[in-house]
Amino acid sequence: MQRDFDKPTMVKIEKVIEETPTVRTLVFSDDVLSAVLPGQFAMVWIPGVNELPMSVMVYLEKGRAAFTIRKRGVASTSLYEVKVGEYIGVRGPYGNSFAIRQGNLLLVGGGTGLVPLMRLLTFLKKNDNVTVLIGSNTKKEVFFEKMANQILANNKHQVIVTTEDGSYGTAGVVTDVMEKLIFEKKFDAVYTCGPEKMMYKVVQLASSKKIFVQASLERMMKCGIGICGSCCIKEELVCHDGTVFDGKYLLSNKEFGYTHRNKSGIIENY
Amino acid sequence: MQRDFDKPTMVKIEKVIEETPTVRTLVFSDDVLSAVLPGQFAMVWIPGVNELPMSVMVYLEKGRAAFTIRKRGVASTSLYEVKVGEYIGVRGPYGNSFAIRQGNLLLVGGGTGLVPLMRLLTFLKKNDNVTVLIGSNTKKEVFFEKMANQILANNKHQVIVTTEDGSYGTAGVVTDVMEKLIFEKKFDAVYTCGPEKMMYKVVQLASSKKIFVQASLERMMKCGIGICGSCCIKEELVCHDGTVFDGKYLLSNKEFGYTHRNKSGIIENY
Amino acid sequence: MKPDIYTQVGSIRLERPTMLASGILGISLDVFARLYQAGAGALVTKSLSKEPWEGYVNPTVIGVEAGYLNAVGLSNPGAPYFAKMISSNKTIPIIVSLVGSVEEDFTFMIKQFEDAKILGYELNLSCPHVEKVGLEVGDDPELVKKIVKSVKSKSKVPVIAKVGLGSSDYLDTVQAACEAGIDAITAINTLRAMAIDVETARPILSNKIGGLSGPAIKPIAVRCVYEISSKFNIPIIGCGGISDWKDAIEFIFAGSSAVQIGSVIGEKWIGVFSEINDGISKYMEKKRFSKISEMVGIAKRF
Amino acid sequence: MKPDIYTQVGSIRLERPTMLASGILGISLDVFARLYQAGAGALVTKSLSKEPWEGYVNPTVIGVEAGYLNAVGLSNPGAPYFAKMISSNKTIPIIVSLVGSVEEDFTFMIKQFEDAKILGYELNLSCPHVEKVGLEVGDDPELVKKIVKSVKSKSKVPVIAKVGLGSSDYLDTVQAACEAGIDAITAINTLRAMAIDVETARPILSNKIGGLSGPAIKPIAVRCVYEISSKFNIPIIGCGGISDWKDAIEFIFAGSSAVQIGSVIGEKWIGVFSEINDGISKYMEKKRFSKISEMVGIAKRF
Ligand SMILES: Cc1cc2nc3c(=O)[nH]c(=O)nc-3n(C[C@H](O)[C@H](O)[C@H](O)COP(=O)(O)OP(=O)(O)OC[C@H]3O[C@@H](n4cnc5c(N)ncnc54)[C@H](O)[C@@H]3O)c2cc1C
Ligand SMILES: Cc1cc2nc3c(=O)[nH]c(=O)nc-3n(C[C@H](O)[C@H](O)[C@H](O)COP(=O)(O)OP(=O)(O)OC[C@H]3O[C@@H](n4cnc5c(N)ncnc54)[C@H](O)[C@@H]3O)c2cc1C
Ligand SMILES: Cc1cc2nc3c(=O)[nH]c(=O)nc-3n(C[C@H](O)[C@H](O)[C@H](O)COP(=O)(O)O)c2cc1C
Ligand SMILES: Cc1cc2nc3c(=O)[nH]c(=O)nc-3n(C[C@H](O)[C@H](O)[C@H](O)COP(=O)(O)O)c2cc1C
Ligand code: FES
Ligand code: FES
Repeated sequence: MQRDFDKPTMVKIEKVIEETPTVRTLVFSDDVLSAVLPGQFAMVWIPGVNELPMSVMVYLEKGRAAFTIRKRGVASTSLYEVKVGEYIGVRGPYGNSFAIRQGNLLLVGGGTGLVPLMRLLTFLKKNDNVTVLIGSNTKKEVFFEKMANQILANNKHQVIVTTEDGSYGTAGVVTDVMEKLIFEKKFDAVYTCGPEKMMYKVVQLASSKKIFVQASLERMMKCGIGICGSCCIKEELVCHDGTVFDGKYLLSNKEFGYTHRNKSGIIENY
Repeated sequence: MQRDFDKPTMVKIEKVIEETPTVRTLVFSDDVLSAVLPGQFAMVWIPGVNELPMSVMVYLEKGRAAFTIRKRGVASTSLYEVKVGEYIGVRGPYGNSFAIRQGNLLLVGGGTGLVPLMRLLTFLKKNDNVTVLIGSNTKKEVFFEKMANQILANNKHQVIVTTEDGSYGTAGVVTDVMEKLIFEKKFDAVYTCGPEKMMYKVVQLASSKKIFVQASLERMMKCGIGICGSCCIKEELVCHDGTVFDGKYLLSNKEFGYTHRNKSGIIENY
Repeated sequence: MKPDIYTQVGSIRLERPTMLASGILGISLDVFARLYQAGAGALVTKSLSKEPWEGYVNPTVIGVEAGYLNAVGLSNPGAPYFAKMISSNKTIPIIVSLVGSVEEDFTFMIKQFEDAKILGYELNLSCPHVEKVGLEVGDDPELVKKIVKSVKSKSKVPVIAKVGLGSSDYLDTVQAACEAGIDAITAINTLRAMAIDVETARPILSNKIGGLSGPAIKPIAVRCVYEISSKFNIPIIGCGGISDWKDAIEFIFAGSSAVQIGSVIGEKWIGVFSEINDGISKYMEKKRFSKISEMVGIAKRF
Repeated sequence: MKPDIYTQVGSIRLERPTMLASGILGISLDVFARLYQAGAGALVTKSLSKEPWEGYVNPTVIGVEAGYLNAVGLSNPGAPYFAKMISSNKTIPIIVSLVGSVEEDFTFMIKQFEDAKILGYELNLSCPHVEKVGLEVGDDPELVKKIVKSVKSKSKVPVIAKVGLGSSDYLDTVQAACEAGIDAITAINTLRAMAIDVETARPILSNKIGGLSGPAIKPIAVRCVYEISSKFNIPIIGCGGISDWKDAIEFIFAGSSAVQIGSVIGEKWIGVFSEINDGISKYMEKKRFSKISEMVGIAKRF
């Protein structure tokens, strides 16, 4: 059956993984989404509820893909609560992807921002030396540490977890650890995804050391296709020109780190 | 540029060949129509006038095709009068094609019915022994004799012209010559196109000798696509199931040789 | 057990939910027999008029993106000729499509079919490209009411009204037909449209304006079926751009009890009837529906 | 000499005939600047209302065959906010699209733009999926007349009315707008349509019914432009399914002085503006047209 790219294709949830008390991963079979590039996202329809943009999570089995959802408002909570055997609709993938560099690589992720980074890990070369920084509030909310180690099993690598309350790993915020790291060691590229304030800091830090850095952004998405305009950040459309942007560009974009548009298109502060 | 199959593609007439005082060949460039199968036709739009089904004529140059038109009513006369540099629209090709057999082959054509037969000649194998029977009223109206000889230059072959008034070639009707020929020699296949009464006779003759025979039919064509129904002959749609039918089938079809439908769908006698 | 895909359009029972749409291959009893064999549940004839019509000069049908544009001009051999042609019919479920301007046209035509074995009539109130008939009738609810009343009083078989989008609210046409006692509604006909050749600046169809059919109009047709079925309690036959079993199911969910198949035949040929029937049957099995009627209109509950 | 592709829509002069259609990427001045750079001759804003609107819950836009279905619900930041946002504009040819239910809505909004540098207004009389505005206004010619008269009396810049196919005759809307002194007509908006998911039987758009855009509607839009230009002496902006320069020429031949580009951006991205402009320019050169105006409506002479 031919797939209509921009129309939801229904997929059945085959497995639900509890990552933390507020985060779950839903696994399903889909050839198209199992093969997306790191940074690409899908529009996910929760029938009768809403449709949300979601980074496509890796699932390490051919033909399968996943979404990792943190429950927040009504829509994400409904998606979080989807059971095995139930259907959701997916369309896409949309957006561009991280530019894959080689050498000493640093990935800095917070919360579900780790999702595109996990996929990025599967694209790295054997010789890359990879450092993954995982930021979390508290021990209970740490996830993907094991997965990162698993994907990187054959690489020289390091997975560092930070918790703000110090209940696990290094105490503090992820950007403090990053600051130290880039002072100690030369990195060839930094990739980040997570809360925009965090990404802003990551981009600033990396740029101050002249390290190539890319961030994957979130904005209000309605179409995902590049026609409705709701996802704009200055002159860029995040769903089409992004979600991944070079740090160099982002620092020139006065909205990055500060403001985003709400559903009606009004600019609000972060 | 992608071509919309069922929408007229405009082609410029590059050359006009006078075949007889009432028959002209219009040559144009078109990759699609230059490569059709023998028996296939196009719908030809004469802007502002009409659109007519026309067998696609060979033109022995890569990328070029032609139509050979006898002027009859308003529409065909307008097409006949198209000048070099003018545009006509073509859509298609439509329909099936002759089944190509090998051995001793007999082609029987009358008038512009020779068009699909000329293309058929270009599909024959080197070892085929080919006899072409060309029927005409009178010397002035004979055409394609030279072309047939030219295409068959490397084959064992024979081009026989008959004229009803005896002004050229063998005097008489083409089916009389055929009757003699199939009595004298064993043929492996007979192909025919021309006036339906003639084809009916050809099919009968060939069938009486149990020779494989196919005829290419004409019916009122509006869409060419297989949706309007105007080209039906009993349960068959000539634009889709034909134009080429096996003689065996045709003899079981009570309309063949006797009746056809007019523009409103009323059955009329030939 | 394989689900049975029979369906009931009001009092008309069809073995299979896929009907042939009017004007598609529909002028010969032999072709009808072949299409019935191929899986069509009923055959709607080309729209017939009192007298034979030649229709428009070619081009009458051309392809456009995701569909066809046609202005055949309702060419047809006329009701009397056609009635004679199908007089030998015994087994084929034929629905006769009629087109006319005034009550008398229809009265005359129905008389022709008095002894014919037919399933019903479909009144074409929606041809978008012939003057004084079709949409020009459909756009006038009072005239629709008159015609439907008159036809209903004369016909021994069920009468369906085929509606389309004209220059008035098609729901008023549906309402008029319902008030006059119509048995079912077919929705929709083609939509007024045109194509102009860029090389010559000429409208391509000889009639200039024609009707758009095919996948392009499907979402519009689904919407109409949904609207009619939301507002009226009348059996509906969905039509417009149906290309596969999923499309057919979509129309059924929107509120159709049966569907008509037209343009897709140009792309997939007549095997499409059994392809769609089989698809519906497999879907019903998977989803544990035992009858088509269980699926009709269920999109409305959301 | 390369032909100049400027065009004149009534008193509005555009350097290039390709405009951005309303609602397409149209909420930010920065994006407008980028699209202007990319070749758009004018930028029509997202339709603005008096107050900010969130629009409908997602799904609000989905793909269908040869097009999109959308029910964004006219989400917009509101006229006052938007007017402030574009107050710094000096060079970008912006046309402000407005949507409302009564005269006062428009009066209020026009007041906001009194000091803004804009080319004109486009009144959205044709949004098919929001109650009480759009088509519900367009379907009421008397109301259209009132609104247009009032807007015309207050506006210092030209006013365009955007029409679509609703439940009344759109030509009556055009006539009402013309009588009230409108400067130009944009035709057409999206067409009411819907899609139902086969797996869940649910309408996919949260609003259930939305508007169909893209190549699917092109032949219908061309027909409307042709009809309007045949009946009225009013400049027309063609819109609906334009994907390449040939489509643009087709609309110009039908009677448009300029065209609006929408859905195709989802497929070809914003390079499509210069692609179409270049195509038109090359075509004019080949056919020896020296001005767009020489081509406007020439299909009507056949
Ligand atoms: C490209 C992209 C990838 C994403 N990937 C993930 C992921 O992998 N896992 C995950 O849990 N979340 C992801 N999100 C966030 C997710 O789409 C939702 O924003 C989030 O789940 C909150 O939704 P809600 O409606 O439940 O929250 P609410 O509490 O209702 O809304 C909170 C905020 O969420 C944001 N939001 C709501 N709807 C949208 C929308 N349609 N588009 C963008 N932002 C919206 C708005 O900022 C809103 O103010 C991603 C977002 C984007 C843009
Ligand atoms: C498959 C096919 C291939 C053909 N190939 C050729 C060819 O190579 N050269 C050639 O000169 N002619 C060909 N014809 C015949 C041609 O299409 C016209 O029928 C013929 O030129 C007379 O057209 P007219 O309208 O000028 O004649 P008119 O005098 O107006 O009509 C005479 C008769 O032509 C037939 N006719 C008219 N229009 C059509 C139509 N749309 N479809 C079918 N028949 C029609 C009808 O029987 C009509 O009664 C072919 C026809 C078919 C069906
Ligand atoms: C070539 C052609 C001829 C048609 N003739 C008729 C007709 O005579 N009467 C009628 O009611 N509808 C006629 N229609 C409309 C179809 O019955 C159908 O309503 C329309 O094509 C939409 O369905 P589709 O998209 O499946 O083709 C015709 C359509 C086509 C394409
Ligand atoms: C996502 C989307 C949003 C739209 N929003 C508006 C709008 O706010 N106002 C309006 O007049 N038209 C709106 N339209 C209609 C377009 O301006 C245009 O008329 C229609 O899409 C047909 O053109 P197209 O086929 O080139 O897209 C919208 C269309 C789409 C696809
Ligand atoms: S989400 Fe619509 S343009 Fe990006
Ligand atoms: S010409 Fe229309 S079906 Fe054959």
